[in-house]
Amino acid sequence: MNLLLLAAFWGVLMMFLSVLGISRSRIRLVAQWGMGLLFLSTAAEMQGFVLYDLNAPEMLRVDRYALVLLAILSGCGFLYFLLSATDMAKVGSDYSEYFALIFFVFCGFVLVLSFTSLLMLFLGIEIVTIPLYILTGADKRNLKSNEASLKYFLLGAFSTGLMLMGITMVYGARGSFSSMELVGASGIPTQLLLGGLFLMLFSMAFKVSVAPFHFWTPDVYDGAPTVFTSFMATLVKVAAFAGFFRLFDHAFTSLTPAWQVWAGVLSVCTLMIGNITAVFQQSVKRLLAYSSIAQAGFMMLGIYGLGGVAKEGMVLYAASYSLATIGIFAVLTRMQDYTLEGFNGLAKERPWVAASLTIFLLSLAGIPLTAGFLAKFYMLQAAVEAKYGLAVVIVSVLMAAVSVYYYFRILQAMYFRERSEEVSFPVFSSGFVRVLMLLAALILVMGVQPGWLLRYLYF
Amino acid sequence: MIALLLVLLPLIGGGLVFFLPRPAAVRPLSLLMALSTLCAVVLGLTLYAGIDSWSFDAEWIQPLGARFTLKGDVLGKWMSMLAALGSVLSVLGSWNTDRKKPQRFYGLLLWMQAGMTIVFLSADAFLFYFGWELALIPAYFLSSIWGGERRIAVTIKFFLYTFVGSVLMLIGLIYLHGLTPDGSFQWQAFRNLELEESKQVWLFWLFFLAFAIKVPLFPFHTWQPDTYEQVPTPVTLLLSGVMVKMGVVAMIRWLLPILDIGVFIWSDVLICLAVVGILYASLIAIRQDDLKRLIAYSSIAHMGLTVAALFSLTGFSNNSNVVLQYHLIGFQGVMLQLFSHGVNIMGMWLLADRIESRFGTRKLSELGGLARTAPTLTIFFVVIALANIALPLTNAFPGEFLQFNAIFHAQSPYRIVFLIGSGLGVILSAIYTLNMIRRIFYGETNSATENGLRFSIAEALALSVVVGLILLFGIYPQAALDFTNEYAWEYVKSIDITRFLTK
Amino acid sequence: MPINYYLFLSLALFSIGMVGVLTRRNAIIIFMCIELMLNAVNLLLVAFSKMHHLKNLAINPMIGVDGQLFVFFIMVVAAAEVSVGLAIIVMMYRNVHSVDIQFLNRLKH
Amino acid sequence: MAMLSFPHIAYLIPLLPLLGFLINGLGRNHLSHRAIAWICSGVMALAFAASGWVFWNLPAGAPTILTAFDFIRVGVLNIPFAFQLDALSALFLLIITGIGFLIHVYSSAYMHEESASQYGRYFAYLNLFVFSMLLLVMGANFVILFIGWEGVGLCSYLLIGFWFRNPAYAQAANKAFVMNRVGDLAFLIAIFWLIARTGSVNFIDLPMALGTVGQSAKLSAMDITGITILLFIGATGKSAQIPLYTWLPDAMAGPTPVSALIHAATMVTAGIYMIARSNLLYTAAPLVLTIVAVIGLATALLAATIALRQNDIKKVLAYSTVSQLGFMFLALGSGAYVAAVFHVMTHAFFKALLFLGSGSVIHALGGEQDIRKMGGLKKSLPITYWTFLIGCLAIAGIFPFSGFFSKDAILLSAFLKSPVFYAIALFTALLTAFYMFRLFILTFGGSFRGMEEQRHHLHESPLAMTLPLMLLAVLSVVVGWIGIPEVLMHGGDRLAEFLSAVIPVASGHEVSHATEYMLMGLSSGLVLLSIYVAWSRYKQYRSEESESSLTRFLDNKWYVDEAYQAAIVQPLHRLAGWIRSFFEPRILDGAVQGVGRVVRYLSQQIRFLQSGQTGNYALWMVIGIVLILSIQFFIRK
Repeated sequence: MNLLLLAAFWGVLMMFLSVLGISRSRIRLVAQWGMGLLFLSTAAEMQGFVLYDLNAPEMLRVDRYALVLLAILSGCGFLYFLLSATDMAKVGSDYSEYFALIFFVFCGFVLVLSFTSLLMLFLGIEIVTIPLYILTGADKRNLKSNEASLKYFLLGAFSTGLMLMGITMVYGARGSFSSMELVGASGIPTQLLLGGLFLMLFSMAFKVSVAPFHFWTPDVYDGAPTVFTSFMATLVKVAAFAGFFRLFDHAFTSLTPAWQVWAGVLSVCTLMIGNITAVFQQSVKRLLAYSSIAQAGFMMLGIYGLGGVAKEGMVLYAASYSLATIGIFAVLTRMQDYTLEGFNGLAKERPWVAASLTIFLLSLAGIPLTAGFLAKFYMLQAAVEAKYGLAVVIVSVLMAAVSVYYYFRILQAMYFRERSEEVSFPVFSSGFVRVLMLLAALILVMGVQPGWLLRYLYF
Repeated sequence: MIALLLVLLPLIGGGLVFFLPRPAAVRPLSLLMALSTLCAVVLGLTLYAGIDSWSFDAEWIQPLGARFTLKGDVLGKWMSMLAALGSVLSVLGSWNTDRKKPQRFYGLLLWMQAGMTIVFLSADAFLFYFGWELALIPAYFLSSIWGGERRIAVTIKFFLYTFVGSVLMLIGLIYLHGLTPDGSFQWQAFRNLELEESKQVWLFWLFFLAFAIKVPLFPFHTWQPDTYEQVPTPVTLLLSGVMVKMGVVAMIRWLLPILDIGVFIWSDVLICLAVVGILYASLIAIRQDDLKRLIAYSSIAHMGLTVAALFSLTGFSNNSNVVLQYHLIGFQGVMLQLFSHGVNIMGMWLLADRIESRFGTRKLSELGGLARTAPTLTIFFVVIALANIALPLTNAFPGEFLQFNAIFHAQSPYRIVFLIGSGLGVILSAIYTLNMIRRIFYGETNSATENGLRFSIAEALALSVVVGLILLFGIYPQAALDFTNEYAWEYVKSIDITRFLTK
Repeated sequence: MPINYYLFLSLALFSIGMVGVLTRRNAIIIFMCIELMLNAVNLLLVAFSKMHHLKNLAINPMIGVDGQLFVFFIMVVAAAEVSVGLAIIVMMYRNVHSVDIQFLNRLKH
Repeated sequence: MAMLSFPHIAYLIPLLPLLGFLINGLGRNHLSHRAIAWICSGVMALAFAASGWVFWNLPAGAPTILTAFDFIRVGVLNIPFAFQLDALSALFLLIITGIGFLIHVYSSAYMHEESASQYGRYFAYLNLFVFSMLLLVMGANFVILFIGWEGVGLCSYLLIGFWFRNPAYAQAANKAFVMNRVGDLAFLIAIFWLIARTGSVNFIDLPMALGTVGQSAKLSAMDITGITILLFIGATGKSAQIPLYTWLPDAMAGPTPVSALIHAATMVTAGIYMIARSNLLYTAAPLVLTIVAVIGLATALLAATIALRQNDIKKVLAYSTVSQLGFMFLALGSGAYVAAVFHVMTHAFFKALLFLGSGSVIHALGGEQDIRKMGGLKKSLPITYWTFLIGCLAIAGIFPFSGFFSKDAILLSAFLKSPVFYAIALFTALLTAFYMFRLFILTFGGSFRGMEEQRHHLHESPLAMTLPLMLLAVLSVVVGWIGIPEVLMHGGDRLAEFLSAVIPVASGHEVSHATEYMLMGLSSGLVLLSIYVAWSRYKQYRSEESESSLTRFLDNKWYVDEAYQAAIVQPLHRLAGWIRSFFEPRILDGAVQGVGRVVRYLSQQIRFLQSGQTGNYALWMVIGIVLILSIQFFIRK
């Protein structure tokens, strides 16, 4: 709950800062401090230090799962600010508003992660998405940015409609919005309930860009300003998934047989479309967009498998995927040329950046020693026991092999090719590089000792 | 303690070398590291031979139940010795060749060794998989940064091919892990599963593909010649000398004892594959003009024989001591050949590298007459090449001799066919080896070869070590056999599937 | 009056909205269709809340109120969306002098 | 005292040549010609002395087994690195070291033109060969025998290709090794079979395996037949019998002394030795014996016919060797192992003599080997002339030269086996006499047909070469007298009784003395006749003889090489080429690459789903929804 209060407060604060018209560097500092504070407060809450205990268990309940994920999100958000806050200035003039919106999004995260009522879920999702529409279109002069935001908005609103219809049907069948009372609901579910369930499944699938509801993703990620793409592709997606998982883990356990297979089917479709389409991409930004779809496919395995292992996997995946993707996007933002050729010969001139990028890519590809491997490992383990699990798992590892192919194209560009004359690499400040290496180190540590993170799930 | 040392020395040493400021000190330091690992092995074999000094166990990833367990059984000791030897040889062999960024090169090389050592020693499936990949990643970078002109396409093929195999194995591991009562990855836990036939039949393939690709076995070998052709030779040396053995070791430790029924059901198919592979690879080698590719194919053929022998060991002994005795004979052959082939092929690569770097070509058709201009090279080459085709009094002879016995005793209706088929390999190997010798060393010299080559001390040292081992295990193989005998006996008893009948 | 009538009506409205989204090219109209979907939801919610309220009147008179509450939230959120959405559309119009979504194809493949 | 040091001296026999090999191999760049020659011949002389000592002090009765160390001991399988000394091996030791010594001496002069390092290399190989040959005959079990077997094969490969700059020679060397490998494979399989059944490869365990000593036999009749056939195939490789004989004539590419030592006296007789060693097995497999006899006879005849038309002096000798080896196998096949060994012995001497003689001729003519360009050498090379004549008489089997006795023994055994065999064998013997004297007359008789400057350089060879010639000449006369048949002299057949410990005297059905006399007379008479024919035909030889289809057929050696090329080598080569250039890259690797290509193609196509049209996106979503819901609610249930 600490995070909710602080985030709301800081969002308002940032808005006022813009009015006061103080220098950008100050604004940035405030934002970064704020985000750091969010992280610390969440960490403190884990140790039992609560600023204000909102006693509404039928609306929100902040359990360990929510706390750990919030800590991860705010931590990643902090690193994200450290790396990319300066780049936001390039997007447009409303510097501090961007921060404000991001803080508001964090408020949404809290709701999404700790809801016990479908109402809160709905509100949370909306609080997360509406600022994103704005951020996507933040680059006003840029047609691509406009187009992206409009597409995102239309489709987003559409899926909101679906979700509401789903919630309503569930409500009609159950007579309550609580996502807890549905636990262990026995007996044959009425068609109404099932229909509502499926509509919610679809709309959540849309939010986390699972095929065939993923079509907005590449365009939006591609069109939005890269800094914000990085935010959407990582934290937002992770949070949405966490909510997705929370909903289906709590709410519909008794209906599992009805939807589980579909979750499997969706994840297989997502893996195939995401990975296979990514192979052909030339622009790294768009490639990452597709790769994020592919990763969503893998996270979907967690929802397909459910259970404790899946929960841990979700946490691990949230951390590893966010860290790696934030790092890559942070570098990508500063590159002149977003195509693969733009990365040619990076290793020679910026060895440390290239080295950390390598670790990020390896992690995304799921190579051992990196957190990405363990995350995928957990997901596979969760899925393999489920119905038809083996087939799904085999497809997914084959697709993982495909993903290795396109991730390694970036590696090859960086290490094995010569820089083309016209492109010149940006100068990375030593601080930036250090943070980047910190991310890489975190990924490696989690890859060897995930226990240090996971043990916070249990007390 | 020793086991941990064997993993840590190259790991840390690799790190040191990797971040070494001055290139000048790189080779001595990495040689020192490799040598110290070798010394550690030797110590482990002599003074601290006890199992407690060879086993290490620590909590690792509790949520998964994965532990950091190293257990140096005789197989592990034997192969980690090969790994240490391999890195020593590859450092020595590349002593005089200059590379850009030598720190990175040798650092990665040592890490590769660390990975392979983990594979050889780990008694925990998860750790095993870790090492399996840890050995692969440095190999990939080594190959793609320092390799030949077609390196990028070739190495990605190599990486993807092996990666697909290993992820399939990963699924198998996860599945078994799910079946274990205490949710552990320990070898013993897997071993105790005693799965029913219906499961083993398909589980087998998940593991087998990974190993078969690594070995590589006949239809899955196409990555190998390209890779060996493109990869810098010190790496090839480790790849073919040691890494390839990972596949066989994995079969020995993770396939036969755990999925023994599955193995037995498919053994005919597998031996058949292996034998076809022997003939197939040998035939290609006969028509091969590229020295490196030729060696690569010969290696495929020889590993094929080893695998065929290995899979001939499965079956029902009905507790008859005699059958087990013959399985013992065959398995001893496999153990011996694992080491011998490693040594021989490493020697071959050392020489191939020297020839290429000196005369600027790998094409047999562009060489010739070296016997007159480079007698020392000739002697080394002929000795090692003949050892490679298992001439008596060289180290490969006892190994292959015993392996043929194993095939002869395979519990398969086609064992005579298998025996003759693999035997024809002996003839074909003679053909291609002699052709190779004839075309490189005999005949008239040409502009390239008329001024011969001489070896630096380091190279001469490396080669003498190889030849020394060839003669040692050729004339007195009993030394090796005694070392492995007890383990082998326990092993053949453990993979006997008669116990399933009695259940 | 049985609940099914409401159900069918609002589902019909919802579907009409959906079809509109699929068929129309004008961003504004599409957005209105979405609004139509939302309102269909509102209608259904109110109907359901009434139903549950009547059903459990004896046990707990408060049951079903939350449905009505939800409607207000939906309206608020919809309003928020409208404000943002219209802003985006206007921005679009400034740049390309059209709100036809078929011209939105710079981003593809 | 003597017995005490017996093992040490026995060990010395193989170790001495090994020592020589090491010294020359390592020091070949530093030693002078003289030093090299002395060292090698010295170690050979010592080895000969040692073997002589062993021969005389050979403990009677059971063979002496000297176990050096365990070579391979796994479970039931125990293969000691052990030597077996009995009559048979002792006899071979004498032959090998003796002839080996002479040929070393001969070579020291013959190879003198070579540079010091080549000279050293040559002698190193030669010593290594002797070492392996000694391993072969001293080995106490099949594996050690096989080690020597492969070793001599290797040395023969190295020595045939000694002048490696000539590609043809190198090719011949390869051919020899590969054809031997074919035989070796059969040999190996035989060993595996033996191991599989008896778990032992020691010679002394053979009786037990056969169950002759009390307990039941471990080997079934089937086993014995299989093993013996495989062993025999191995022998055909090493001893140049049909179908694996074609390497031997090509092997003449090596230096002449090598041909004398390896391809006439010692290595090629290894097959006979091996079969004689395992005579117990063969006696138990009558069918196989017949096969051996038939093959031997066929080879003898075939080679003899080819030899009729050869013009290269060494080729003639080579084919005659093949033919003589055929005789030996005939003897083995007829169960007369002693006769075979006897002929091995005599043949070793007179064939070595002939080869060395031809070497001296070639030496004198500066490398000329074509007998059509020789003739009239009697005056200029008297010693060579006389010794060569003795050799020819010996091989033709004229009383009292050694060849007479051994060949007579073989003919007799053939006669006992079947008159038909006898007839063919006799005919072959006549052919032998004919072509040998054709060779002799063309070389020494008539007038010189070579070039002028050759005529001027004609000279008798140095003492180092002629001395061995003379010694061998003497030996090839007298050595036959240790096996005088019963009829001519009571107890004259000392060889048989000497070998009786190893080779039990076959209590075959005896023939009456009258028949035996008759056979001897017949053969001798006909041989003399054929010599006369040869003499009368070739004494005034001018130029090419008449061509006919038959002669052309013989000139081309029955087209056997061509047949092998067409039937085996070419198809294999083509198959390999097809695999290498089509199957591997297209099919196997093609499949692998194909997967990649498919993925890339799919990716290219699937991309277009991303049309950029918001409407389409919504449509896809709705399609997904409708699909899933309808399946869920109407199909699944």
